[in-house]
Amino acid sequence: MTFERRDAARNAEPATGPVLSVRDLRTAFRTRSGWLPIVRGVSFDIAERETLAVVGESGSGKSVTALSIMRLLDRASSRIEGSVRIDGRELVGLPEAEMREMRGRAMGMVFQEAMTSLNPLLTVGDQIAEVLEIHRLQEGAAAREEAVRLLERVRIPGARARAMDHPHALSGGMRQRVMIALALACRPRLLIADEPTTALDVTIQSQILQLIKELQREEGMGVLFITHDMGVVAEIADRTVVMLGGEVVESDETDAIFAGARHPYTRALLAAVPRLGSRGVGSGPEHFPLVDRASGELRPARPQPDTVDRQAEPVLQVRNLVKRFDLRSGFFAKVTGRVHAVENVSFDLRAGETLSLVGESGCGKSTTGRAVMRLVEPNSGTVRVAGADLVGLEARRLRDVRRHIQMIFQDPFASLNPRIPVGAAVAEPFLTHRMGTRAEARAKVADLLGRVGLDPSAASRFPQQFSGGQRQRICIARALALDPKVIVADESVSGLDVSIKAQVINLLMELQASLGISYLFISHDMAVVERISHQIAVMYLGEIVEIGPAGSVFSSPQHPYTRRLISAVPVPDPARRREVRPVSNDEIKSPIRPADYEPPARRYRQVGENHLVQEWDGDWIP
Amino acid sequence: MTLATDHHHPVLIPSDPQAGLLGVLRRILFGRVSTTLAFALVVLFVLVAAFAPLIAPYDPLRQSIIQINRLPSAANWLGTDQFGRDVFSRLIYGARNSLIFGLLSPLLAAIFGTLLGITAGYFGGLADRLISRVVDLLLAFPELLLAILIAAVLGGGFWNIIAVITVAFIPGFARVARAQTLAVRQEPYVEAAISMGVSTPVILVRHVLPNITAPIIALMTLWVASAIRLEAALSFLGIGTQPPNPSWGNIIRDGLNNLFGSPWPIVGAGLAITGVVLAFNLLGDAVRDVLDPSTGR
Amino acid sequence: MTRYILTRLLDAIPTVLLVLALVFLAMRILPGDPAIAALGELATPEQLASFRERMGLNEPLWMQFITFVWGVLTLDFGSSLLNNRPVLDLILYNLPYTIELTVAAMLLGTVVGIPLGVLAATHRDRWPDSGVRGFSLIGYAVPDFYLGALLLIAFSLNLGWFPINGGGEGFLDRLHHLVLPAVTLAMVKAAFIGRLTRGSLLEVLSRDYVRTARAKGARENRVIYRHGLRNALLPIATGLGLSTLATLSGSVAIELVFNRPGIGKLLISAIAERDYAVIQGGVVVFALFVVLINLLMDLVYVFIDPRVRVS
Amino acid sequence: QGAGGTLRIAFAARGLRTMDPQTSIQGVDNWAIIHVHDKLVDLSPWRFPPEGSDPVPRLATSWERSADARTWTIRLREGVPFHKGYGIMTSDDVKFTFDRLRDPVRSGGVRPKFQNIEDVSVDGPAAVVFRLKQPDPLFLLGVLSDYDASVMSRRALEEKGEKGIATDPIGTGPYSLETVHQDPGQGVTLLANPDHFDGPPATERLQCLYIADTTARTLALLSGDVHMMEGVRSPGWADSIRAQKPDLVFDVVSPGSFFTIHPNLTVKPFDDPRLRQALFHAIDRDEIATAIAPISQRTYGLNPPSFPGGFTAETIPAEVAYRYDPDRARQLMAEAGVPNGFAFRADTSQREDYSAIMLMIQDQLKRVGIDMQLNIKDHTAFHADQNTGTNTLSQHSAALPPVPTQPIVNYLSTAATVKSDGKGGSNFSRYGTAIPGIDDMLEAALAEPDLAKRLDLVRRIEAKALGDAVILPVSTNGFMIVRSPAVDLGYKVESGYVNWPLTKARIVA
Ligand SMILES: Nc1ncnc2c1ncn2[C@@H]1O[C@H](COP(=O)(O)OP(=O)(O)OP(=O)(O)O)[C@@H](O)[C@H]1O
Ligand SMILES: Nc1ncnc2c1ncn2[C@@H]1O[C@H](COP(=O)(O)OP(=O)(O)OP(=O)(O)O)[C@@H](O)[C@H]1O
Ligand SMILES: [Mg+2]
Ligand SMILES: [Mg+2]
Ligand code: NI
Repeated sequence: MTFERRDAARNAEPATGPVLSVRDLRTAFRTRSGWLPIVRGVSFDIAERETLAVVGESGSGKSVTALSIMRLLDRASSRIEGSVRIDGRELVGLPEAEMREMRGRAMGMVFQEAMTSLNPLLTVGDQIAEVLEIHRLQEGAAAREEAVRLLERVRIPGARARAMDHPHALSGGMRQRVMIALALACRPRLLIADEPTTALDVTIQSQILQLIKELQREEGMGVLFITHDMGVVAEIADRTVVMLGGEVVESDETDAIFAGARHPYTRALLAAVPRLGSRGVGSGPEHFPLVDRASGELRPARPQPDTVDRQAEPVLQVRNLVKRFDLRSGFFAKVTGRVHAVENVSFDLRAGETLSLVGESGCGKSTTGRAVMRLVEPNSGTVRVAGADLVGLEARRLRDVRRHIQMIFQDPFASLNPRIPVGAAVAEPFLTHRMGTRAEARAKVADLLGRVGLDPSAASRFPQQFSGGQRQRICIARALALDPKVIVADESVSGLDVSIKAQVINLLMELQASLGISYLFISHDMAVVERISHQIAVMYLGEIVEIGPAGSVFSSPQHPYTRRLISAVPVPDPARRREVRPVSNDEIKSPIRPADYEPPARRYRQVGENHLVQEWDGDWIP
Repeated sequence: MTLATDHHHPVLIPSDPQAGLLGVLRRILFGRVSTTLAFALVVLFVLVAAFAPLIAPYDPLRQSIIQINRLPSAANWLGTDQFGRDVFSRLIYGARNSLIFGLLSPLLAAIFGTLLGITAGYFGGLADRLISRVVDLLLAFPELLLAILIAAVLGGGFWNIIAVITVAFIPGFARVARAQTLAVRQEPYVEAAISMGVSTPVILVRHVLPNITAPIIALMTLWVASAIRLEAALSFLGIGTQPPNPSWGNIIRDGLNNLFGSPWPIVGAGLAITGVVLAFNLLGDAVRDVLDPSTGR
Repeated sequence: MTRYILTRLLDAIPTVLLVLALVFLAMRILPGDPAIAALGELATPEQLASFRERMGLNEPLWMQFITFVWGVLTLDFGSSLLNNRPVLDLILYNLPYTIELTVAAMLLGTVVGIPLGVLAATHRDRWPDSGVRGFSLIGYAVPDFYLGALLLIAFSLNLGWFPINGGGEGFLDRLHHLVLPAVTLAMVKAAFIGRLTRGSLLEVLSRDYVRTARAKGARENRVIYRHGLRNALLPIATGLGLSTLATLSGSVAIELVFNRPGIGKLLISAIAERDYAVIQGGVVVFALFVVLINLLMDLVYVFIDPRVRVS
Repeated sequence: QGAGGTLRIAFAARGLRTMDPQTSIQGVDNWAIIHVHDKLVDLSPWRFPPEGSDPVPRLATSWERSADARTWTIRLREGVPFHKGYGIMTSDDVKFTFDRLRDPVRSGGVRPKFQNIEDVSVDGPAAVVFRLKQPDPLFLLGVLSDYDASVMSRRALEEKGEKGIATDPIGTGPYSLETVHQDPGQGVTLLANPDHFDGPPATERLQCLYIADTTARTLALLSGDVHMMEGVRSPGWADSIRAQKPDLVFDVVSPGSFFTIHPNLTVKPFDDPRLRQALFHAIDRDEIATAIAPISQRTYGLNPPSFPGGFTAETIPAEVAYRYDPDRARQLMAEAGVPNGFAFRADTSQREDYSAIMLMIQDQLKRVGIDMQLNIKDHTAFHADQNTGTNTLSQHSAALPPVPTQPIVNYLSTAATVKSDGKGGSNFSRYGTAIPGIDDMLEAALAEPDLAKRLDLVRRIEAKALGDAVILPVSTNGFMIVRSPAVDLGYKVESGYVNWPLTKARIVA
């Protein structure tokens, strides 16, 4: 019934022309020093049933383009010029009242931050019903009923009950579905999705992408999809627009772009995409190929020599590591539950080896890393570094042993004290452990900075004067200052733009080759893990469900969870776009258990050389 | 995958690193015309207070029984009070008391509060529970009420009231310092320092303290105005600065009692308090906007 | 929900006890002798001794404390050391005046302040905003006792519109007496609440979900009230709680200026006269107020914020 | 016949303390007390009777004294009813009243005044006989005419109890108590007693309000909210308020309270008599009296000039007159080895009369290089501390009856020396302990029945104490009531106690 109703606002012309036509869109912001152009002449069309991907690095103007189309920018401080037509109707210069009619009705938008884009005080049902009421399609109870239907459409289980929930009661994936339901409520001609999956886990991302594809097929709308992930592009887009610095640098059929991108930036993007399965059993880590930004030449990846010392004792030996966080509540702060963040984790790391921990958000990767460093106190287990068990070591000895194991964090902005010059920061560990005089420290700093590819003159500058990639290099230099045997790298490159990320990963591998360092590499980025790892450990709810050589885990994953994880990773194969794969709507489970919970005893099965798989129970449908 | 989004750290990050501290100062002071004016007013008051003996035409305590309750004249710009003391001179010296108050109490409170807050935030455990409990309790009391109660115990008088207001302000600083310490403690650079084996005192001094000072300073500037107002209120209630020493609060109190003798003390002191509190508020806002954008606008 | 309320109530008990202990101890180390205060300078040593005996001032400290806490529990605060009136009577008489002043000032301040804040936030950086900001800055800076005195001189003394002394008897008379003091406090409140509303609303209006509301095609009014102000109410409610307590303490000076009965005036007089029993009673009342209003704020929070309800 | 209406009068206090005349410690409460009760004799409205003449009979109708002035027989007015049906006043009530006054457990700070009474006996229902320990020629005026000698009802006291009487007193006076208001500021309302022997008062109701805050009280008068108010004893106040409303009437009694200062003879700097004298010469008492005019008047000796035996400007011996003489002060300091002055700390009270006078003294001392660092305390705290002898320069302000020996007993006798446990008296300078005092001379004066001789002894005592520079009488601070011209008091107030009857007062316009 209502779904079939169409109206003039979005159907002025027969559906022959493009749904959205953007011509020479120019957006500028008012700043203290005058108008600052952000979007500089962008043009593209989207036809009915077509998906257009807009890709580009952070700050390239993707979101501003989308907001300009919706005219959601603050009117006092922005200026939009050019032409934006929906079904032929010009939006630039349209009176605000008419523009309001268009928003939500002719075009819906899904934002990146599903967490914050819903009003926390209203139930999700009400928020969806509100769009219908605003556009006077449905009122009152009928609108609420329609909202439930829409929630069902976006595959929310138990939609009727969920409609009465407030956003905070929903998981990130669910919220993003609600946003989509909201955007589609009035059956718009155009859906704008601004990085709708960036904040989500791969498995959830995959679910959302499939959902958008399905809905688009059912509704026949045009989709403007903003992303910076070429895997996602391959998965979803018919055509692709690449933006750089507010301009379109490349625009073509997605297939064509993947077949032969012309712009160097596009190539760099493509080079950073995982090619799961391409890595054979027994093959070692490989450098990222680098793209020269000027010439667009793809410099072939350097091979990584075999660095692993298979003879010696492991440099890091973790056995039965357990970390649980107590949840307290009530007047006497009684323990009412526990987060089983790390449960019975064991692994070995040999000299010159990289072991990657992968898994979904909250599965305990970081906690494992921090427990290994004893930044959190493990409940039980042993962590042997350089022959000493870190667990239970008294403070003075601990400080000595920590020399052998260092950490690099995700956020290079936060990892450096903004008030300390980088030279001093790098020298701090060296001086703390009295490894030499100040002069020696200076020499060491110069050496280290050189190693990570920075000019030694950088030492006197402050962290804020460096780019993100440079800062991460500084952090690496600092970690190296103590000549550690092991470096724990927790999402160390996740915060970096693609091309920079490739450089830093390559640097890590070079350092491994030259210094024989071992990495405990924590990441959810499959492309990176695929490149850098010797071994992979897959974590799920605090436990390692599968561990083995990278090649063999990627090529023949055994545990159902590992399979699900790998299949959810978007790969750069535009051919996959057309297939709509069945995806389960499962949410990520929570590691919170009642206070008296005892984890079941787990058994591991050997499936290949050093490749172990946890035996799974009936919950998992293989 | 997440790309670097704008991470928000409540720490002093000069927009133009080259400019450093000076740049920050410039941004605070010349960000808005009103702030610049407020700053000028504050400077004026500080100068007046500092050079009170040079500026004031008379000794503020000097009485002249034959000249009581005079109207403003060329000799006494704001007339005289019931003891024949020069109102203008008293206002000038009152600025001294009010400003010493306004600056000293928040400063002392900031020092003690920060110590408490860092202890609670960094070490956690029993100390944290104890400190947080007391701080929460004290925070529940409005400063004025707390000050009245403490003043009842200590008795009035200038230094006692400084102690009173300091105590009344400590919880606020302790809370902010604790929250900031908790946040900074989670910062990777602190964890990095720990994992590098840097000792706790060094971490506190080198990594924690400098990174929590900005919100503390911001809070401090905002509370200068409150301290001046509180002192005035306490003096008005008779438990603040004791006569014959002039403070704007007790000038108003005495002035009200002698309202029909001469209205000039209350007019002058009222305007002075309002002006200086206004100026410090404006300045405090500007400092906070620049140093600590995280705590609201 | 009920559990939550119960927990909060339980939580308030140690707070109250701590406050009582502090109050009690504070009173014991006050300088000045209550016996002399009560009997006068010419009282003989025997009289003083018998007075101390009668009032239990000679008991050991812990004994006095237990008596005190027991008294509070049974609402028996003892009698004024000076005129023998039961402290509870004094409190019950004065309390309504303080409450009516606080409530009137808060109502007036809120009714004026919130619209001002909304006006400012929705006209950011334009003249209504500047006007409201100017008003709140000045309102923030003028001491309330000063403002009160000016209003009193202008409207009561010179124009004769309002009474000068006391709290009034009977509804209309009380209302008449209430106007000026309430307006005085409300001006300061309105400044605070206006500023708070402006800030919170601006903050909320910059949130993503407000952008979502606009993306739905909602009118500006709907955006501001349904999505903006409703969410801004959370910080505003906290602010109002704090502000109520501040008004309560502000009423101390105002009660003196307007010579109104009230807990504040009772307390200040008692402090000046070292009337232990009354000081204790007054402080306990203020402390209970503090606990009560904080509790109330928590409950309001639960009421308006679904996120708190579950945890 | 009473014309109705309510006469409202506002006092500087925070609230009523008690209506029991014998335990009253707050002076302004006595305003209500004297209207509810009658005394045996009273002043003629409103001045102390000239030396040697008698006060006006009230509940007494006539009296006789023995030659040695130790036995006083007083005949009572008959058929005078107590309020609210408490029966007719008899000699039994009078005896009961004075017995209670001398009972150390029950009566308050007024007891010392009645210590001289040996016993009281009834002589039939209409006469009482007072027997005194020492002769007292001024017994009627000095002991019987003040508020504390108000006659109370034995029955009422026995029925209501000590506490009950404090807020529901029963007397025979021109007004009876109607309401003690809940709001302490509203004070008490009294209702005219139609059966009073003197005829009913001119105004139906009398309300005594308590408004401690000076501003509020002043505004109350200016706005017409109250008809009369207690004046403020600070400089310039009277002039400024007169400027506001020129037709206001100022009723002032002198002498009011005697303000004295007492250097502590046992500690530096005042253990040196030259420095005490320097101090005295540096204080300009005329200036102080002028500043607080019209309330304040100069005193020269312990007894004010208007009192029997009081020194006047003319009669004060020149060597103990301590004329304001900064040069002499400097010279004395030079002799004592401190030519550039000295410094000391002194506590004073927040109360206006204390703080105003001490602030002026502080300023005067500064002119000769004496730095008096004042520590202004809450009034109660000030007394509590001073009574333990901690003050270097103690101050005292008290209203005393025209009994010339009284200030000497209070301030100069060794028996009254201040003690560190707070249980001593008001001899703050420790005269008699630190240096030989006047105890023998006082003994002689108290035993002297002849008034003229007694006065002569008193003057000699004062001259000696002044010569030793142990006490400086500064001024008397009269009690002032400011009255709206709309109130006709019915007589003119001149001198006497710090309260006076308003029975003839009426609101005229
Ligand atoms: N309201 C605004 N005022 C001024 N500058 C703005 C405003 N909004 C965005 N910008 C600037 O415009 C540029 C483009 O921002 P935009 O959000 O479109 O980038 P993006 O391509 O979406 O990046 P990301 O991938 O990080 O989301 C950025 O440099 C940003 O700082
Ligand atoms: N200090 C803590 N107190 C309580 N719970 C915690 C604490 N730190 C982590 N957790 C919980 O432990 C679980 C594992 O967290 P962890 O940070 O190790 O996950 P992760 O795998 O690193 O996730 P992500 O990919 O999001 O970084 C989560 O449920 C988290 O909420
Ligand atoms: Mg974006
Ligand atoms: Mg993590
Ligand atoms: Ni006194």
